[in-house]
Amino acid sequence: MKELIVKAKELFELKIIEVLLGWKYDEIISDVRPYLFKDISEIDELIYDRRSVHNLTNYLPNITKRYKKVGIVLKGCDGRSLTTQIVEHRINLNQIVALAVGCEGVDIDEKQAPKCDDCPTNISPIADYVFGEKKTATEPGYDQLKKIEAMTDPERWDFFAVEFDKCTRCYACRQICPLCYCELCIADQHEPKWIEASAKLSSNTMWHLTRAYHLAGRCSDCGECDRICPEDIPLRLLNNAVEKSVLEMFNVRAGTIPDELPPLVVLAKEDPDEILGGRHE
Amino acid sequence: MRESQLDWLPGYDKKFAEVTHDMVNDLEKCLQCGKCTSQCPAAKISSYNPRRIIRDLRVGNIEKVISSQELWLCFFCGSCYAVCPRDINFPYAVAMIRYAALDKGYGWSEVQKVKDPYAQDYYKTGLSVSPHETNLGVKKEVAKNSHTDGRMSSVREKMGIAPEREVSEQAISEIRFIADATGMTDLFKDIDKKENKEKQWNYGSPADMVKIKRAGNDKFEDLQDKED
Amino acid sequence: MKMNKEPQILGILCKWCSYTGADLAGTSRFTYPANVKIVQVPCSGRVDPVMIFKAFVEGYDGVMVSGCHPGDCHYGTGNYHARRKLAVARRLLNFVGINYDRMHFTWISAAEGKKFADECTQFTQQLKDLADKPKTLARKELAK
Amino acid sequence: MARIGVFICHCGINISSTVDVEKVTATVKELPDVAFAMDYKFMCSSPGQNMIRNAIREHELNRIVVASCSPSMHLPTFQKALLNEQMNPYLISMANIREQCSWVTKDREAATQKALDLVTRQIKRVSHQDELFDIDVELHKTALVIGGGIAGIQAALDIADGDRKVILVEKSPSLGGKMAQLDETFPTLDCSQCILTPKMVEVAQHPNIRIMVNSTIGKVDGFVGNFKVTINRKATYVDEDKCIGCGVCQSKCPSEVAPNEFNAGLEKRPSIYIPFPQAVPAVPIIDPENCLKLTKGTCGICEKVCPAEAIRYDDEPKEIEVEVGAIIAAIGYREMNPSVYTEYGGNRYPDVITGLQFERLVSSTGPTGGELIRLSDGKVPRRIVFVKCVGSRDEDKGHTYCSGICCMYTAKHAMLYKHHVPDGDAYVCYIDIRSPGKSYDEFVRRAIEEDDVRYLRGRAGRIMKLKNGQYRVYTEDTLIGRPVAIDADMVVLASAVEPQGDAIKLAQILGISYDKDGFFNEAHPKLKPVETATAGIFLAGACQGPKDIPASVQQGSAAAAKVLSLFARDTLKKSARIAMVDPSACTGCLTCAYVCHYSAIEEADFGRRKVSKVISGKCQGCGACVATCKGSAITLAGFSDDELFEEIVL
Amino acid sequence: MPRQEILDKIKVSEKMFLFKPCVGSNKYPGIITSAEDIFPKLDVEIETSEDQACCGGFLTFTNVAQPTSTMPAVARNLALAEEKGLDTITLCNGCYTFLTEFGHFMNDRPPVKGVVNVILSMIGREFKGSQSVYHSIEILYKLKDKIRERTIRPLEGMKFATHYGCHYLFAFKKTAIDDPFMPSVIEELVRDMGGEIVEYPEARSCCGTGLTQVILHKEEISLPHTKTKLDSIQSVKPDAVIGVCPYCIAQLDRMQQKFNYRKIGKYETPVIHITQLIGLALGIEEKRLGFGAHAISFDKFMQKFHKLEKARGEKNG
Repeated sequence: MKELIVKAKELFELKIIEVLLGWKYDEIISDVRPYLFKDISEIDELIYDRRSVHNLTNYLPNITKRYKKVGIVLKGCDGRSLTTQIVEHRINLNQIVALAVGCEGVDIDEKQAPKCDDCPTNISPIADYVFGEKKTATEPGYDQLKKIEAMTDPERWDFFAVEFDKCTRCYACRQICPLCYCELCIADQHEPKWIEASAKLSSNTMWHLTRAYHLAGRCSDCGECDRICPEDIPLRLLNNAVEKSVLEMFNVRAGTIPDELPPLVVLAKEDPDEILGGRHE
Repeated sequence: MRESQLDWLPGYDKKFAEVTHDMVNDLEKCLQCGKCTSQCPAAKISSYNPRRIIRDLRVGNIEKVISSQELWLCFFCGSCYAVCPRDINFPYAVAMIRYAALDKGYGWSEVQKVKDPYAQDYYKTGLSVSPHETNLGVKKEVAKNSHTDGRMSSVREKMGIAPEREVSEQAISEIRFIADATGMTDLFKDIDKKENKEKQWNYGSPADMVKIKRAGNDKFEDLQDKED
Repeated sequence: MKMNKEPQILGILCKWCSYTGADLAGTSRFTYPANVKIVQVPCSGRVDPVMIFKAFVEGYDGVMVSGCHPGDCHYGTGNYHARRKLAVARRLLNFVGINYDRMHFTWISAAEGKKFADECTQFTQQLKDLADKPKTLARKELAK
Repeated sequence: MARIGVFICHCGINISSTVDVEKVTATVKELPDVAFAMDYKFMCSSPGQNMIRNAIREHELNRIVVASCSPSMHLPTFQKALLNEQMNPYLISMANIREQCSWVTKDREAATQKALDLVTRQIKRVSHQDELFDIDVELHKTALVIGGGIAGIQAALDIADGDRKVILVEKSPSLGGKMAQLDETFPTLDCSQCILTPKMVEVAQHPNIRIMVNSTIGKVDGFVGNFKVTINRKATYVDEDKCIGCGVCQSKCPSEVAPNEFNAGLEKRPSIYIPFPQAVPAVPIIDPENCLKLTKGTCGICEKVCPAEAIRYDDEPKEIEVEVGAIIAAIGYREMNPSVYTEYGGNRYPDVITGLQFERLVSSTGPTGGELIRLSDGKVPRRIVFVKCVGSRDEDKGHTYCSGICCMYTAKHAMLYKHHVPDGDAYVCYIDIRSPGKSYDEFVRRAIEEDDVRYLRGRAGRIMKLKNGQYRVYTEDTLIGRPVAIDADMVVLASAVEPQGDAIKLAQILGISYDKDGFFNEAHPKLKPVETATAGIFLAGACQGPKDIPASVQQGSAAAAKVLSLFARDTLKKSARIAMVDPSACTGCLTCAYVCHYSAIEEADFGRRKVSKVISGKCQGCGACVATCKGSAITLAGFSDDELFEEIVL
Repeated sequence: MPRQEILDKIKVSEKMFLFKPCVGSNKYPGIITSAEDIFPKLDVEIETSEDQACCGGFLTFTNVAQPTSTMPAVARNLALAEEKGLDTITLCNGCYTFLTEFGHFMNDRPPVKGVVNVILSMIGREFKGSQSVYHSIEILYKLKDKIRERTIRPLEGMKFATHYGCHYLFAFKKTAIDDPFMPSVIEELVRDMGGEIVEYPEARSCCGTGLTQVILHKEEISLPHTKTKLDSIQSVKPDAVIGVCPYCIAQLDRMQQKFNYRKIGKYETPVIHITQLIGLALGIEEKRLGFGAHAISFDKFMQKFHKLEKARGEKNG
């Protein structure tokens, strides 16, 4: 990532960016972590490699409030969530200088993250500078997903009942997600109480269904929720299930095309009625 | 012939589905506008009348239709279908109704007429037109010098091709198998034996047929298909 | 296995077409099972899938949503938006084990009273056939 | 704290026959917040309403639940009762235990259970209902009438006489529409022009009417009372202010190539032309496709000969913005082109013409000056056949509907023919004679009895061109059941009435619905024949369905009346059931704006944040935005999450 | 007017299966031979099969056999072309009608198809319904440019009347390439070959065969019809009538002879199949045209043709 650092320095020198959002190695946790580079002197510590798993765009809204020009190192999936955030007026594109890296996949505890097998674009759709090669997009495999889909309804429900039951409602998934940004989350509402606060199966189910549905056509499958979940609930399964149906029905992969509206707010008169009646086993 | 409402089937409106073997089920769409009849070649010169046949089916007067002489006058030219504003495929219906008529014992005489020229040949040679078919009703000599006296072989030889078009043994055996398996053969056998109810001129009288024929050309009268 | 009690159905109907259609079913005295509870919304576009999730969590056996036929929406385009939302929701629900047959999304115009009655009857039957399939979430929870 | 009064109606025996009303009443009495409950035979009757009013007073009720018929039936009735007690009319909720319970359930047990359930839901719901106040909207008291045919003219005149301003937009160069092309009108046979032209002049001179010919509708924004309309006026290359309508230009124009639209294409017209002598306004227009000056840059004669120097070759299309309070669509119909009917020659036989062409052929202002002759050889047709239902009642090649007017105008044509050629034969091939209307059938009978027109019941199947120049029409006399062939000199096809080519485009611009054929949909086939589902937009004439002149005029006046009653008020009451945004909960993602059909959501500032804001005047209350907002920042008054939640949870 | 959208669907492959009509083989062999010759000249290789029999649908509409019996027979014929993986060209309206109608019927109704295939399997064949069936006129019209270029014996000075026959255009009003009432494909082809078209009133009426009426009710309805038609043709004096259906040709041709013999008027208009005419124009061996088989002789016709040809030759030196 030599040229990345060179370019970053250049941007600082030319005052094109005030800060750069990237990764650096942290002795204390002895791992790579997100870091906001405020000064050209720090740049040499900038790291991008298979350990840079975090989705940095989650921090952008706040940073863009404080700084006018923000540089950010983007992987493909991060870039996708950025495009959605821009469409939803979370971030002003003019404030962003996107340094897109040709992602070769990232590791979660020494193994390639499962999300990388379903990756549609290893380069961010929004990119001012590109480092590395663009890989040709592959059709998502959704291996685990297909396993679940193969089950019968009762089996599927039993599977998820167990998983949902584990949830402690710590909302880590919500905090880590760059697209979960409601001022007042529906789960925290009192009137009406769609989702009860207590961690019991029914309310947990409400929470996870709602969460997955709210990400429909928006989730960039950065897999952070899945990674962060302390109870190891397979949240990506839900996200992918929705992602897959959106892909099949509306032929949309969230965030891959800049300025494209999220599919659920698109006016689509020509949709076939089958999507309401057809079966997709 | 006066119709008494008693002849009409109860719950008539869908009964025609039976006689059309449920294959032509849109007769109820008929507007009775008469566009079919207006330019029907058969209707032009006979008492055949598609519209009235549909009407009778619609009111459940089915016996009248299948016992009628006219049922056997259709040309299958499809022009009624071509002009029909309701897109009713009437020729198809007629074909089906004819089967219904045969089931009831009407019209075997008609089938007997076509059996020999077509069915037999098909069964024997796999072709439904015989190479020896002559232009009936034309004197031998006349036919001779125009090769319409059934000596097709000579023509074919002149053209430098095989004297007769042969369908392979294999094929013929296959055809016979199908015929046997599906009961075609048996039907061929007893077509002649079929009891044969007398058909009626239900939409006009033989008399006005003759009238029409005269209008066409009275010479048709003595135009019999026999060589003399 | 027969279901001992009638399945509970939540019917969410748009005010202009389907609710009026349901009224017509009444005025023309088409009977249908009594277990359909109707909620009126101004437009099928108002239906938030969260309502449907809630309904299942609450223990309904089936949810039925109906609006004006595509093109006839009183508000122009509401039912097109509804169609996309519901399509995603039903596939998600099916994915976590709530069978497609527990959801019935349809278009019923103000003139289709018969259709409404028929669909209710047929949907109820459909749910009875599903009886051996897992009950809705709440029941599952009680079972634990 | 809510004090709810529950009123349960027997509806005679309609409800009580299957629902145990007393039981329901007894049960709901026990429910929390229920301060009072009663049942009565006819809640909607005035004693019933008085009971509600008394109860409100005696028990200080602040929420009302009425369990009776469908709210669409009697909600307004009960709301009045509340109003009479100075209570906000939105504090009531109705349980529909008739249409959706007692009438559809046989089993008394189940029905009672269901009724109880329905009432309970409404009781839970009603305590979440808040006072709502209808919104007042200003309105522009100017009407826009689209289409200058007889329906549009009538509507415009009636509104203008009611002292309201009218903008009358017409696509073609002159008012008049189809009626101007007709010769005589059924059933009175009075000359069409003679009764139409005075009306056209009246429109032209009316101080309240602004005529905009050669113009179409480009864009319509806004809502009832406040429409913003963009009118596209195409370039006419003639300055209407200067033109004196002398017509020299058209007499001198050398290029006569384009078919004369007014004469139904029977002859050619110059490239600069006044469509017809009585045209209003009597200003010519240049047809840019064929004008030599505009195509090749040559000629330019009209400019030289024009005494008023009114020719403007550099004329440009204009866009005019107007603000109106109501819109009347009256764009009329067009005659179907019978070219698909190849069995009738598919337009390839010169003497097989359409009804409208026949009108021009017999009209004194027509190409032959009213002399009825064959266009092929100028001979007078000795025998003529009129073929009805060409394109009507024909799902195969034409339209499924009946065009309505053909039966009458064909009878009229046959009469006119007999008046021109008293010793000729006129045949009419028909399927049914449809002549409902004052002295219509008498008219048809007159054609048959007095003028001896021969009616054959049967649709013509084919027209064959004979070598002697005649046309053999094959048909069937279905009444005797024999096919018939008629050798005729001329055949007139009663071509179907079909929607204008641009009807659907206009419907989409106006945001009104249209049927499968392209005719505009009325709001209710019987009770709202001139309204559309969109408030403030009305229909008149054949654009809503095939119509004859009297019906079009009636509908024109009806629409005008609707507009005038709308304009009688100074402000419009708008239902309070609209969406509103809670800015503190709004993240400003503006996805709600994407789904809003009425673009009623705009961006607004809230502290340092940008949030969305509902324009209350525009919002129609569909709630699409509410369902889209993930943070539940938008509430739809009357259908808020709380209210629906209470109805959903068991 | 030909319908573009339907023309586009028709695809001419370099190899196609020629379906021999019975009437063609046994009454007018010239139709088949000329077809066999012209298609190669137009870069369409032709394959035929000894195993191909009568299309079979015919028996159905004469009610001699139940559809249940003829359905497999039709399927068998279709299977022949399928085994070769070829699309079929038919020379006869009848074959075209029955093959397409029954083909569609079976494709639309899998159960029927299933039963049929059970029977076919016993003779080791299978009907998939994968290949399409075209009428020769459709293919020829698609090849009309080539026909124009490769015409070596133009038909200049020859006058023709056309007869499309019912079973092609009427029965397929939605799917045929041309309008049922005002067709022009043959006309265009003939004009391309330099010929002249004469129009006659009865052009679109039936030849009178009426499928079986010529046998069932010959003198009541069949012959009067043929006579009206022939009279109408006679009145415009064409050199020949062009047909696309051997069955119509048989009727129009042989009935003239019969009328002449029976002294019902005097008719001498030869009737020619479009393939024979194109064969003539493309200059295939005259004997292969098989005019000998026609009841109304082509001698006059050919004399005139040769004379005009000679004249042209001299003019061009």
